[in-house]
Amino acid sequence: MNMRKVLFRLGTVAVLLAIAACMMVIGRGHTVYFDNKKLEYNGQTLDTYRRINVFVNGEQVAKLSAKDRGMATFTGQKFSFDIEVTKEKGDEPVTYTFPITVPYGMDGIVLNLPGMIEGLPEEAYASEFVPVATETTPEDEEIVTDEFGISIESAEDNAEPTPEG
Amino acid sequence: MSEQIKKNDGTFMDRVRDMVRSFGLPRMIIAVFLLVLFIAAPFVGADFWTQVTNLFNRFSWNAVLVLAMVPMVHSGCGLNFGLPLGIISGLLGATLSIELGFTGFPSFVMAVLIATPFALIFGVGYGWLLNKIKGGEMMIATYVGFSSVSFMCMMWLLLPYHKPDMVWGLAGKGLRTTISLEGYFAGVLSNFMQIQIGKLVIPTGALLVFALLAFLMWAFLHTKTGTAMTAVGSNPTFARAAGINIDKVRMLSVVMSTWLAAVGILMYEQGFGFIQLYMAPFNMALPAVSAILIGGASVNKASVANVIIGTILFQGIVTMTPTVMNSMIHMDISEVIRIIVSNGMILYALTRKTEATR
Amino acid sequence: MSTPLLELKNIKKDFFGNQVLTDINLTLDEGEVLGLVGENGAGKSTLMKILFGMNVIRDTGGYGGDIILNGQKVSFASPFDALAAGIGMVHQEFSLIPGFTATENILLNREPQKKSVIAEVFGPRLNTLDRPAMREAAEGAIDKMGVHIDGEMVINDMPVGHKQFTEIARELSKEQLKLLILDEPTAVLTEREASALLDSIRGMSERGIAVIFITHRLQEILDVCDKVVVMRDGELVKDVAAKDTNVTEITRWMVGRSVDAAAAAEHRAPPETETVMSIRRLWVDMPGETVRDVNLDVRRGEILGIGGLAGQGKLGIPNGVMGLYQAGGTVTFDGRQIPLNSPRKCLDSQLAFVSEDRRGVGLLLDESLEWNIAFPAMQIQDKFLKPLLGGMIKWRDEKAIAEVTKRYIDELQIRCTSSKQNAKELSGGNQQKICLAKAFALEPKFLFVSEPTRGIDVGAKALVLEALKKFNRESGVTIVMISSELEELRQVCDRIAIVSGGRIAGILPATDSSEDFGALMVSQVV
Amino acid sequence: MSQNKMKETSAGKKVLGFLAANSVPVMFILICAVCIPISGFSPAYLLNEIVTRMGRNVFLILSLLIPIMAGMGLNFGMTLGAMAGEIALIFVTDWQIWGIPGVVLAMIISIPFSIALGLLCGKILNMAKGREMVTSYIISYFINGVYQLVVLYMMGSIIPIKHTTIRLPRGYGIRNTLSLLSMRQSIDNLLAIRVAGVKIPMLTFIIIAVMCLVIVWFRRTKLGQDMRAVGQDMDVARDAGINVERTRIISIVISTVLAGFGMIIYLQNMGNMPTYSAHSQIGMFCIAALLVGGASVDRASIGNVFLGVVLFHLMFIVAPSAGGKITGDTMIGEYFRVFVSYGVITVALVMYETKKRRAKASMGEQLQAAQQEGE
Repeated sequence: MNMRKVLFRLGTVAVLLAIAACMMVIGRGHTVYFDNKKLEYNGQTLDTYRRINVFVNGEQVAKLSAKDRGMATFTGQKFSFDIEVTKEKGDEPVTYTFPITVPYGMDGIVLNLPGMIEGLPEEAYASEFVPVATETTPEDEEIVTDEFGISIESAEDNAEPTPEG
Repeated sequence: MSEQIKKNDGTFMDRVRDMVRSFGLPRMIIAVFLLVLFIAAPFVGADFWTQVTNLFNRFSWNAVLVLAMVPMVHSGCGLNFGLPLGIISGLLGATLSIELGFTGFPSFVMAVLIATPFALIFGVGYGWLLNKIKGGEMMIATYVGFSSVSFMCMMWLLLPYHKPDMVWGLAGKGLRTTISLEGYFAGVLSNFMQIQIGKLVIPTGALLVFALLAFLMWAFLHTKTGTAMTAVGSNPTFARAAGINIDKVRMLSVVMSTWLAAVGILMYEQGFGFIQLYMAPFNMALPAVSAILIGGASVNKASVANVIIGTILFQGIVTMTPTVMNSMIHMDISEVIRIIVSNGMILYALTRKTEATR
Repeated sequence: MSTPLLELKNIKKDFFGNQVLTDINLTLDEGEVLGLVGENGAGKSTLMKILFGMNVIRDTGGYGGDIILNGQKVSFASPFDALAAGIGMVHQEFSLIPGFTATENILLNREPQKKSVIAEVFGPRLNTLDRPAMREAAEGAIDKMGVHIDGEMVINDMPVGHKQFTEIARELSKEQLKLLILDEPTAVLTEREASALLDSIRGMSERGIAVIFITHRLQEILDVCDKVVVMRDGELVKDVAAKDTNVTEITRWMVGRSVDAAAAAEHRAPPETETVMSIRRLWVDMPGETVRDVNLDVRRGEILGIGGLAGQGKLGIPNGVMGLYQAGGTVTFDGRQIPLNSPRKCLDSQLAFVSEDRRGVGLLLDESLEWNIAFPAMQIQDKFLKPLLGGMIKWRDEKAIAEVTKRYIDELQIRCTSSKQNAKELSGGNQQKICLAKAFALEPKFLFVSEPTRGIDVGAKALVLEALKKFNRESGVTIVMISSELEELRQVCDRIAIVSGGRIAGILPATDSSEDFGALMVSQVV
Repeated sequence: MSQNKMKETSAGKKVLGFLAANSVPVMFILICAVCIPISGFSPAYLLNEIVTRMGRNVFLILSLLIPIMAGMGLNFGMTLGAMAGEIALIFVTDWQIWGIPGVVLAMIISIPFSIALGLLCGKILNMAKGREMVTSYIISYFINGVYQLVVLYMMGSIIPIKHTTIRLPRGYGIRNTLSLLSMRQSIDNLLAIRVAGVKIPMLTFIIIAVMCLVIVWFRRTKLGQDMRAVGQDMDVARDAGINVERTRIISIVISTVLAGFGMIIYLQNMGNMPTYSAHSQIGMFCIAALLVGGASVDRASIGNVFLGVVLFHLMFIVAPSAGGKITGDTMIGEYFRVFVSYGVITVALVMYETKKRRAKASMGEQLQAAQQEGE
């Protein structure tokens, strides 16, 4: 009986851990940046395209002119998107579908679309996105509150004020 | 001869052990911690005498607020978490005194005088309530304090104050959150007979006022009524059987506590130099409560000595940790230490079995 | 002959050297109903506590002798062991959850449950209760009892009697129950309920459940029991078949003592003085000691004893007069009426009271002896105070307090390290002496002393009684002494009033025979 | 005729009795009735707000029910659960787990923290029987200090925090506000439906409904029964063989875990987390809401929770605007609602204590009556 109980408990913990692990995989968020930029690879220079429309699940997420960067987010490791490429003005748009896999540890990935369209190897068109130091701080973002915290926090700060110099 | 010394040693050791026991472990730890801070201070570049001056100042601001705990603890009403009620009386006194145009030292005296009737009225109401809910005083006191503070928040806005020094410049009405006391009673006590020896500055006037109040409290506890108050706190049934009107004694203690809180906040403001309104009195009770507990008081026993020791220890930690700890580990964790120490001390007192049975 | 269900052999018990049970032997067969009678303090409760494995017994050093159940020697570590072995007990105080129904109470912590998957993980406490099965089990127990109560009724809404029956049903619902101890179950019942209970006891006996029935209503014992066991002073004095005896005889065994003559020997003639206090139509709401309609006259200079069984209201009288519990009626002292419910007014009229509740009412446990002794006199009569500033301030006069304390410490031989010692560090006897000193320091004209010898050792007892006597004789103070121990009252008092059922059942000179007192004690028991 | 009159008076008495027993909700209905027209908000707006706030707060308030059942009063220590939830959210944010998986993961991570804190709180409360409320109130302050120590000083220095975006510029400690944009309203938006312009977060309501069912079921379990028994009379329960201390601890642990979940649901709705103040007032407001719903210190039902959320938040929404319209200063209304929150808790505590004392004093009247009858 006791053994049974222990087993059941361990089972429950295992199930919870399994769910947690599962969540960690399927919920892992990544940001994909799409670049319509010039790419130099092995001495080869790829030019930008006039317009690239990026679709994820049939929804347009970016409309890129030359030298533009677009962005989409997704969760999980596998990600697939469609692009509609217009080489020059007046050309018929060509559609491609790209499935990509983002490494777990990578938060953001930059994809050079011209490189992808040309079918270059992965290390050529994909690179990790490194946030620049001057990123918007959370303080700048809109803060939604429940008005619950009404000036009471400031009271806490005031509880033991330091003499002003 | 040598035997005699030995004997003395023995009793001395016993006394130390007794002291430790009656002092309680947490208090010892805090005292030792403070001692270490003081010793460490010079090594990390903090000036010893500046530290001591700081401590003196802090002590003179806060000691009366801590003293306000004593009467209610004595009468068995527990720790006065409703201190903000008294503080509000003090704030009313201070603001009204300024509004009426008093300046300098008279403004302090007037503040005390004006605060007194408020403290009496609030104290009577508060005491009446606490007499109706014997046994649940502390929780209700807390919320009486909170309610009164938030009620007064509305009042500070609505009451017809006009003094330009105090109201919002644009609207011309509604008190500011912080009012400078420059020209009013900032430092009127601290600067009185101030002694300066090198870097050490002693706010003699303020200390003397505290000493006077502390003496009066000590004396009160030695009178017939004071004795009755202690007995009510120690065993209310005994006191009732001895013909004491418990409700009356408790009421008196609450009124005393409220008045002392009013005077206490005025002392604090004259040292600090500012009046803080609105939510400021909100958490003023907890530091005072933990200070007296650190000084060796329990939920139903407290003395003037507890007040003095407790205020020194508590304020010592408040002043010393930022300077010393910061230079030592380069982290400003003084605020966190203060929260943990003060609330931990209150928790310790609340969970003590011997003190829980009354 | 088959082995008896229960056999007690040479049961002995002392509380810190105070012998409360000596060599108790008794046997009980299956289905037998045993009536256990005796005065308060005779040792009945202690015996039952031993039998039921209560913690108090083990905490105070265990007991001597053997308990043999079904031919096997047992020793219960806790009441739960006793329950497992088939012994059930219904205590005087209700042990019921007020907001639960009778059914829930009957099956408290033994509820039938339905298995659920979640319970496999988080333990069996997450099984849901099987309400229909609970109802069935409770009804079974109620049927067994033979008295009908509503299983779905909440305890709070029940009349007292039904609460009692709920408790009994709870014991009966335990399958293994072989022996049921009923400690004064009829005390709270109406006459009809009581007779229903007696019927149910007979029913249990027919089912083979043995019953130990403790009561002060002797007729009930004769009605329902197979045998009667009488205890007195921790000894088993009589063990007879119920049919061979009668109420008078039992009463005599209960109170009769061989030392009768010696105790009454040094009595003076009761003083024939005028009435100093007269109590009319007094009621007192003291929990467990309700006073209903008491009329009593106390003569100047006498020592009046008030005796009676526990719970009959003798303690309520002084507590009510002195204003410690809510009371009504009139009390006249020295020709003036004393307002009730105001301790201060009583003390101002120079009445004083030594409470039976030493630790709760009598002492400031956390303060010094000096404070304890001087406090009431200081507060009431402004003694031990120094006027300062022309009487504006009444300063405590530590020197005078220390002096008076020293005097009483010597006079009453109080054992302490110093007069500054805290009251809680003293032994019971010395604490009692402090309480007396406190009252003496008031220099009262009239003194109530309630249970002055409860829980103190023999030496201190004699000293306390002697001190009271001396106080009465030398200062001419009228004393009313309340005690559960009749013999003690007879040693000290001039007259003794017996309280029964919250009323005065009669007042007799202390020299009257024990039997007469005994008869009064049980006359109106509720 | 006279009989008729008697009936009337008894009916009147009943109404009065009902009003007296539910004075707090009635008072709030009156406040709302006065303030709503003055505030000038449209019913659609109010309804929308109420539905949102219900989804946001109900789960948190439900966590208070179990300790009340176990006789431990209002669990001011639910703040501990809130802190556990916040710590879990910090980790999940740092690990970049988004959306519903992030919420679920945060809940799972919060469990061990909640259990540990709940055990601590329960143990301490067992040492302070009879003054549970004030003790749990101080515990919440105490643990708040520990929380600050961990989050402000240890996270990033001892506890690895990878992303600089959530760290303070100095390198350790978490920023004052943590953006939860990646999981903002992820539960609320899934299965959400719109009825007449009011967004109803179905999934949140389903979770709440399941929780209510769990509580109803819990009341019927052995453990629930034991808790009720312990809550009403500890000594009797102990005599019956119930492990009183353990039962009390379990009730606090359950409450803490639920509060952790509740806090996560609350914060995912808000979309950002004030790291050091999100929990500080949450206990007070939840308790106030519960009491407004007609609960008392020793009795609370699921109905009280819902009624309380509706009334309390109605007051909360309309008070600033109504106050502004009356006095010309919106701050008045804001202070007013804070005052009302504290006031309602004070009143509830006072009523509870006086009721406890009144119950003791009825016997004397009976005796007096008996004597008068005899005359």
